[in-house]
Amino acid sequence: MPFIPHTDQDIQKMLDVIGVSSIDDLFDEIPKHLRAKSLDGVPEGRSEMEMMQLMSARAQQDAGALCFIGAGAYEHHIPAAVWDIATRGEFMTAYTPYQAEASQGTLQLIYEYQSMMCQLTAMDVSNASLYDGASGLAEAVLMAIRGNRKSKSRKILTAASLHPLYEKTVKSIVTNQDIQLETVVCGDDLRVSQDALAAYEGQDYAALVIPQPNFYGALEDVNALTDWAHAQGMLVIAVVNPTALALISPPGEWGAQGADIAVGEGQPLGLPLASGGPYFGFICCTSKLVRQMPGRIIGRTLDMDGREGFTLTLQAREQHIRRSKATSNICTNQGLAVTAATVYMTLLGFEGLGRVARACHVNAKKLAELLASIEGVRVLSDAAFFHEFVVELPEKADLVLKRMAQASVLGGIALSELSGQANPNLMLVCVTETKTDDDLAKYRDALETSLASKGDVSC
Amino acid sequence: MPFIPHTDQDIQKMLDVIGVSSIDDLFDEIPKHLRAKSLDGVPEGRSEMEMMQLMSARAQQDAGALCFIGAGAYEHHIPAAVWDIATRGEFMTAYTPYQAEASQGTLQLIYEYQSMMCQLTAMDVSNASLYDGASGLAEAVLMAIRGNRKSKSRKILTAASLHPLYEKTVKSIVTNQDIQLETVVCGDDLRVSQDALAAYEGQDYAALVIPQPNFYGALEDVNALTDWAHAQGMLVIAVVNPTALALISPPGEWGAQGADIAVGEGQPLGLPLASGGPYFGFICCTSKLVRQMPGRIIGRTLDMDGREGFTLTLQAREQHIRRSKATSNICTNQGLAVTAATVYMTLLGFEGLGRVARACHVNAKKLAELLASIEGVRVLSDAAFFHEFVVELPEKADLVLKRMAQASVLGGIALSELSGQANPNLMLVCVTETKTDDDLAKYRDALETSLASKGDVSC
Amino acid sequence: MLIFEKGQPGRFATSQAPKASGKCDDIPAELMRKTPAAMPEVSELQTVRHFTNLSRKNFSIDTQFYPLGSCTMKYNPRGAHKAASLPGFLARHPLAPESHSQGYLACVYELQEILKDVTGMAGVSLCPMAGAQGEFAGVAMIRAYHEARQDHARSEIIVPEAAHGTNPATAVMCGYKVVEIPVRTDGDVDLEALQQAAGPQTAGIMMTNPSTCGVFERQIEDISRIVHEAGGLLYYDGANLNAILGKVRPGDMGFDVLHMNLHKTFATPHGGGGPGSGPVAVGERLLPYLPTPIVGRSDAENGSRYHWLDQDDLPDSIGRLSAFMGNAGIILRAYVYAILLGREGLHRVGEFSTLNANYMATLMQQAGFQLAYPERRATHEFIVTLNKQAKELGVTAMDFAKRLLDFGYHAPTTYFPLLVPECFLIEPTETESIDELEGFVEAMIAIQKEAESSAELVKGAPYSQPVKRLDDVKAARELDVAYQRS
Amino acid sequence: MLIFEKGQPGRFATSQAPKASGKCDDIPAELMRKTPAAMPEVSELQTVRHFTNLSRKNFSIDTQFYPLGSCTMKYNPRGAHKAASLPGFLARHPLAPESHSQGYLACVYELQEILKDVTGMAGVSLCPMAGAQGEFAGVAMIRAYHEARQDHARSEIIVPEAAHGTNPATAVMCGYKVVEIPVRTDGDVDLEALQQAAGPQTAGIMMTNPSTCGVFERQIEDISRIVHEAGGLLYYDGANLNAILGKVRPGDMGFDVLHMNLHKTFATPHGGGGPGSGPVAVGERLLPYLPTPIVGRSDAENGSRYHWLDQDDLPDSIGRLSAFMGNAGIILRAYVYAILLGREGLHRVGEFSTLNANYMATLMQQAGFQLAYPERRATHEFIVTLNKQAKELGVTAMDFAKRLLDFGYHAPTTYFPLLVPECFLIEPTETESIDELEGFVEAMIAIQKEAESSAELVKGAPYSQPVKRLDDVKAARELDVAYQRS
Ligand SMILES: Cc1ncc(COP(=O)(O)O)c(C=O)c1O
Ligand SMILES: Cc1ncc(COP(=O)(O)O)c(C=O)c1O
Repeated sequence: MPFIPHTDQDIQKMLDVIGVSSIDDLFDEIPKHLRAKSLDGVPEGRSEMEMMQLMSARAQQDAGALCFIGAGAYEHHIPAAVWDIATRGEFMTAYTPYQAEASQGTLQLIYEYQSMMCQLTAMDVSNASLYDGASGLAEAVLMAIRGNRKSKSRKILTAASLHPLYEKTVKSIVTNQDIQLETVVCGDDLRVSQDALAAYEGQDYAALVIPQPNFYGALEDVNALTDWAHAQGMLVIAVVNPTALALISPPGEWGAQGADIAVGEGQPLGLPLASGGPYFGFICCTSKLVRQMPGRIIGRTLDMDGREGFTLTLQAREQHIRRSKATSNICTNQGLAVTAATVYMTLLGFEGLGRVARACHVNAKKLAELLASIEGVRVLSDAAFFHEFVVELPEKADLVLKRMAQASVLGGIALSELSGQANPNLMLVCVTETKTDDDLAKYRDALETSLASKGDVSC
Repeated sequence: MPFIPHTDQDIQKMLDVIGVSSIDDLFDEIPKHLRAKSLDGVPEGRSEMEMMQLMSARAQQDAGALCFIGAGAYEHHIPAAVWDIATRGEFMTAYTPYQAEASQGTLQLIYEYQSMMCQLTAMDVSNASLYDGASGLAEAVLMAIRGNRKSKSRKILTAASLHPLYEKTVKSIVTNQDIQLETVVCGDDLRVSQDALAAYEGQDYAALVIPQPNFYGALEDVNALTDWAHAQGMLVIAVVNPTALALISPPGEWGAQGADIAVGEGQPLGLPLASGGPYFGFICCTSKLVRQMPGRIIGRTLDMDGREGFTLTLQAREQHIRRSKATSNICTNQGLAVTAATVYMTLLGFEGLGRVARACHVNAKKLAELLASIEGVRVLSDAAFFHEFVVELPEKADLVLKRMAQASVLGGIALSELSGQANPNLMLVCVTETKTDDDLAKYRDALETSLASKGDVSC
Repeated sequence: MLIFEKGQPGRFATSQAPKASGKCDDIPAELMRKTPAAMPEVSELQTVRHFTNLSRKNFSIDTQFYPLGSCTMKYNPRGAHKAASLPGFLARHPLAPESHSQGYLACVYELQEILKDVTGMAGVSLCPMAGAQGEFAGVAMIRAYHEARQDHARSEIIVPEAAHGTNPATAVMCGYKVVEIPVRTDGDVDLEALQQAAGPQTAGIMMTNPSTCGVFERQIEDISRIVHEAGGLLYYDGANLNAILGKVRPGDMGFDVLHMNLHKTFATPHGGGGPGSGPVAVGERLLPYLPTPIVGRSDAENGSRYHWLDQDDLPDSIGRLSAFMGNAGIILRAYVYAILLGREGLHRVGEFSTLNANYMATLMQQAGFQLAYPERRATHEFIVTLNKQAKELGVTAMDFAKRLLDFGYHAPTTYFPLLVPECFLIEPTETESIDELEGFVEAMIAIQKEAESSAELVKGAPYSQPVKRLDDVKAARELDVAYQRS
Repeated sequence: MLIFEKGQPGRFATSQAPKASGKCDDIPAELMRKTPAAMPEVSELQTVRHFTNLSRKNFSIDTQFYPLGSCTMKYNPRGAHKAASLPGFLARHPLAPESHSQGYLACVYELQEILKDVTGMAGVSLCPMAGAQGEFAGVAMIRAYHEARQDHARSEIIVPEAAHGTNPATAVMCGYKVVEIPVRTDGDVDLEALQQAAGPQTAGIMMTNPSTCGVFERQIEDISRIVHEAGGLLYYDGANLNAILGKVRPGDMGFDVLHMNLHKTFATPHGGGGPGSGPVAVGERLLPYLPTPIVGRSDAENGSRYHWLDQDDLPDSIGRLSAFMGNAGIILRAYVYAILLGREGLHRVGEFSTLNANYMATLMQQAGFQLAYPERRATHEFIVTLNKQAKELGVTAMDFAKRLLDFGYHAPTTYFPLLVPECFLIEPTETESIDELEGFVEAMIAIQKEAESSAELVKGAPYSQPVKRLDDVKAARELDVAYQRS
């Protein structure tokens, strides 16, 4: 019996001790007519070998393309040591560190993670993780609503340059609590329009959400936006890419006072693309807001002998203690992903992260230039961008991308598919440090060929 | 500097303490003119990312074919747990357990390994491993020469059905000590010919080497051979496949007294094909011969408090103690491979190993039948075989195999390439439990197609 | 020592970063970072050594029996991890085109089907990223259902007092008021209280069955009737599904919606706190509201093709719960687990987890420990109360828990559910052998003897861990949650 | 507890074996196994837990500073392991056709070229599976060389007394007599003794340089001259190549043949005792004798192709040393290591391993410890003698070694080389940081203090390990080398 160690003798001995004659007797409190029939929808069991044969074939089906899609998930080099360590049984098969003394490994690691995230964002406090960047933003919104003492508003202002899937996620989550999101439109430079913003002057919103870099890869003028929001009595929620923070200004240093909450997707810090997860959402805030923080927080303390140790702290915010009055319902978080990210950040250090960020930026600029040289192709990058940029094609982006995919180049995403973008010819392209000059040349060729061979593709 | 942690300050501090002004000063005892120039033959350093890109491309080049080659290295399912555990840093990055108290993990594991090998072979003693099966056989031959009290001969008799690469390896190693190998030819059933054997009756040889299954996959009549050899005053060296031992008679039970030494290739016990290594040679013997054993042996003992523990024992056989009088020069062995094999054997147990062995056998018989149904193809399997068999083709085997390889089926090896086999139309085919009925059908098709499309191939 | 306290300025694992590359002077200066972050400055070896040694300070399933009640700490097959880590799966971008996603989508689709069958429900969405998010999705669907019917008066969710904290917290996140109802001394819900609580204001009830009391709620059909008659829906918290997998299906018990904890029942590793995966399954009524995306299949002549179903296909969906599609890697692991066990193996999960729990419960009772529900069958877990020991010897459940660590066992869940004083919620799971179960009971007996003869010994435990008992009060009062470089 | 003592009859990890399959009754009964082997009978979880916990009883580079002299216990880059474990490499059969081997062969070929350059030799064979087998191959080539010239009188190999045990053992395996020559108190070989030992009976000399005394043999050119003039060849034991990598090349020092320990100098993990890889490199004279197979390259218009060179191509080869081609996986790891470091990185290996050793030696000396060769530069390792402590305090090198374990450091190599009494051979390697080096010296100072004030404490060590000092005599006398089921 796979994974069940019981021999016939074991079973007999156990039944004898319990005093029943069969395992079925143990279910005698369950009404007979409720008992399940056989599970016909489930296939027959497989050996590990058979399973691996199937899964290898499946994995192979999806493999082999060169990927220039970004849009919230980024391909970076992941040092081999990262997952070698994270998948050690002691990290991977432990659970939430409820018994602190027997979980100092996980606890110290999370404390170190929190410290690193505070450093990277220049904020005071980090929690131990949320599910992902998008749901993390929803938690940040709820925090802001609870935490803004100056405002009673249940409204939040967001930039239209926020990732559309983040916006959707936040809406699914917070509208149940009658919270509304309103959107400030973008200008031609694909950034928040100062004019549009002016229209909200003097209105009551709990917070302004500022993405940096924004969904289009462009860098918002975060200092001005932050100061503006603070002047209006809004809190500032920064949505940031952690890799970029080694290069660009961290939320804690935006404007005169810094952002109040910083959230984002942790995936770029050592997590594989892996079809979208597990990733993790990070969330940091000012000390003022710590009691509004959702999820676990680890604190440093002393043991009975005065030795340093780590433990869950401020648990009175959490559901297992406060139940209906908790700051969030989150329980299981993304622990192992955080473990990997902590090893990743440690290996790279600030210098290494900076090199990664700079290499991404330089590579992205290179490709943008290459593409701009193709006739009919326009790079819409008036503002500075980080490692993603928008390209206007002479025909529908989704068709072009399909043709490129057939040549094993995943060239980006068609903006019209993800966001409400009306122009179907726009696509969003991402380049990271993983791409060589050959790869960039291959992209250019694939695009050129694709544009040349107009006509639909079936698939 | 990759893997070198020194910062400029570190270096300066260290030089100051040592009292030199540069690192180069530390090499001042080396004659100046001997100093190396720059290493032009070595490429420039790469980052881990660049290295992985290169290596992935290289690995990909060799991947994807369905493999029916055996001949001493066998594809088996390797449970995921095996290498997950073996590659834990504590196993992988430790060395020979010279400090027993700080190496109880490795030591107990080897003791358990030794116990398992003794069980599997039905012998008394096992060492901690030799390099591989072939070099292991050379050590067994040296043991037999030293250990046979009844014979002063420096000659060894081997079956012609011994793996030709084993024979070559043994020769390269033992002829330096003026030891000679003589070969008993095989009959038409690809097994040791009883007639040929009779010719050696009454002659003085230190030992008879018996492979089981033999190179052609066939099962030798090991009981008769063992009794014959013992009657001649020869020791018996069994060369066995460990997987097969879950099904067929173990060396310790051959004939009336059992073999004296059992050696073999440990690869089938959880080690990947991996271009030929690291594998490991196992060697077991009767208690009588223990002091002739080469390599490390772990013993169980007690500590100062009477607690059970494990330590290197009988070290007076080894080079680091006995130097020129050691039983062998072996020092570093194949520790990690043994670690993996120990986990593998533990997972499968005797029942699981037996299932693997039976599945191999049943699959091999299936393919043999399928192939026999092709016109012009003859399966030369008069005697029972384990999971390998010899096929006679209507044309040269190497050409047929090349054509099959182009269809991504590695159909076996041409016997003429490996052994002195005169008949160029023979090939050796192996089937293990990893092959599905689809795979077998694919083999048959590839062979049929290959035979149909006569004509040479370039490559 | 913290990783920040090791190392030297300027040190890092140079192999891991690109060589210093081109300029970034096109970015306006005021947007650039000015102060470097004080990150660790160590070598690759120091990193590996630090975190390897940290890991060695953990208890885990791979190293110890870990009978944490309500958490299903069972063996996590290494094969599942290996399969989910195949390069083809790891490299797939979440927004990759369907042409480059058929392998992954096939797995997702098939897991959806398996979970439908296992739960007896009509539809499944794998989006939620943990149990609590599954609860959120489930209750949000209940809300969407009532709203779609213009049934706006329903403002309450009923929750038995034994419920996990996520249940009331979730109800609030969905904008509901929580009404707690008591549990009787036999572990079943107080039906009268339920009857009184249920009414036109009731949106639904959230239940775990078997409950966190470790017993099967025998009145489930009555409960279903009462709540449904009041116009509410039944939410099944599937955290305890392991107990009944293949034996009873939530759909057959009358539940309208449920979540599963794949990281529990489907054996994916808990990772020191996560990630998990909390798929939701629904009956016909709630089908339109499932969170997106979901995977659909279209069968054509040249084989099946899989595709995403998104908001466009499910316009009434409660929407997205994450940027992409939940914890994909955990979904793959659960799929692998399901196909390894197969229909015959899934049946046995419920059976043997129940056998193990009942065996342990019997042994504990025979050894003189007080079961919270002695007249009931244990399910996959059971509760022991150490109230007597606390009162008479001054040795609490906490003390027993800490002392167990010295015996090499992780402590069971302590002080939950809240209604049983000084309790241990013990869940052995089906993957533990009789040897481990007996070893644990022997340790408990030994600690009981210690408690009787030298209570201080037990109260001072643990002694064998990297630290002794920690000062939680200090941790909360003098908050130190991030290292400050001095 | 042994794995054999866990479990129950009939238990095994069922997922890992095929389902019980067809009959095998075509095999004659007398060849079938009759008595089952008493193998472990445990579940997959029990297996994982048992061996995970066993591993935790080990010291290792990944967990501790491990300054084992002559063993080069440096960081083993995880990336090398990952690259060598790519499925395409793991699945390749050693006898796969060249059409399906170009990726692997390219790596082998390039490593051959790199090693040639690094050693200054004319040819390389990667066949030998460890240092000792490399020595065997090297001396066998020396023998083949003399025999090919009909120079049959050469029957002796000269070995300095400081040599590693494998050197004399190897000479004997190649059919030679061993002649040991003394080492002077300054660590260099006694030239006069060498002059006397060398003659027409001399086949060659085996040397390590830097020697196992941790110093560079300054008279290497004289030695080369003497031995060559006598008609012998010079064998270089490359175990210490780490010390001079990129700084001096054995070929330039006059050596005719050498082996390298890839598991040391090229940073592949030591695996608890192995596997290793011991390639041999030779000068022009010995080229024809290299062990096979080797990889060759032919350059054509459509790119290079790689192919095996076997006995047919090298008819005078000493032949094969293994069934296939040595420890292929270790070769891949070494190749990866070499291309990660590159020409600029390989240079630094010798430099920084030397810097670290000299720094430690200086600190130790300043702390009052006695260096064996105080007037010499340390190379990548150095020797401390604790003879004074043994004589005056009764605390031996063994006691210091065991006590170091309690301080979290693996002991250096003890009692080797044999000519220095009570010695520690300390090799920090270049991958350790200054922090670790200083920590080790501090521990030694602390132990010295303990030895002075409470010798018994040190003599009773270790106290922190899974066992205390073990009874080696009992182990050898009452030999228990395999578990017997009772
Ligand atoms: C009964 C019960 N319900 C809900 C949950 C919440 O699940 P998760 O931790 O995956 O969010 C848990 C798990 O801790 C639980 O035990
Ligand atoms: C100086 C010296 N020579 C030779 C060897 C033998 O190498 P191996 O252990 O790889 O056989 C060693 C290693 O232990 C050594 O230190």
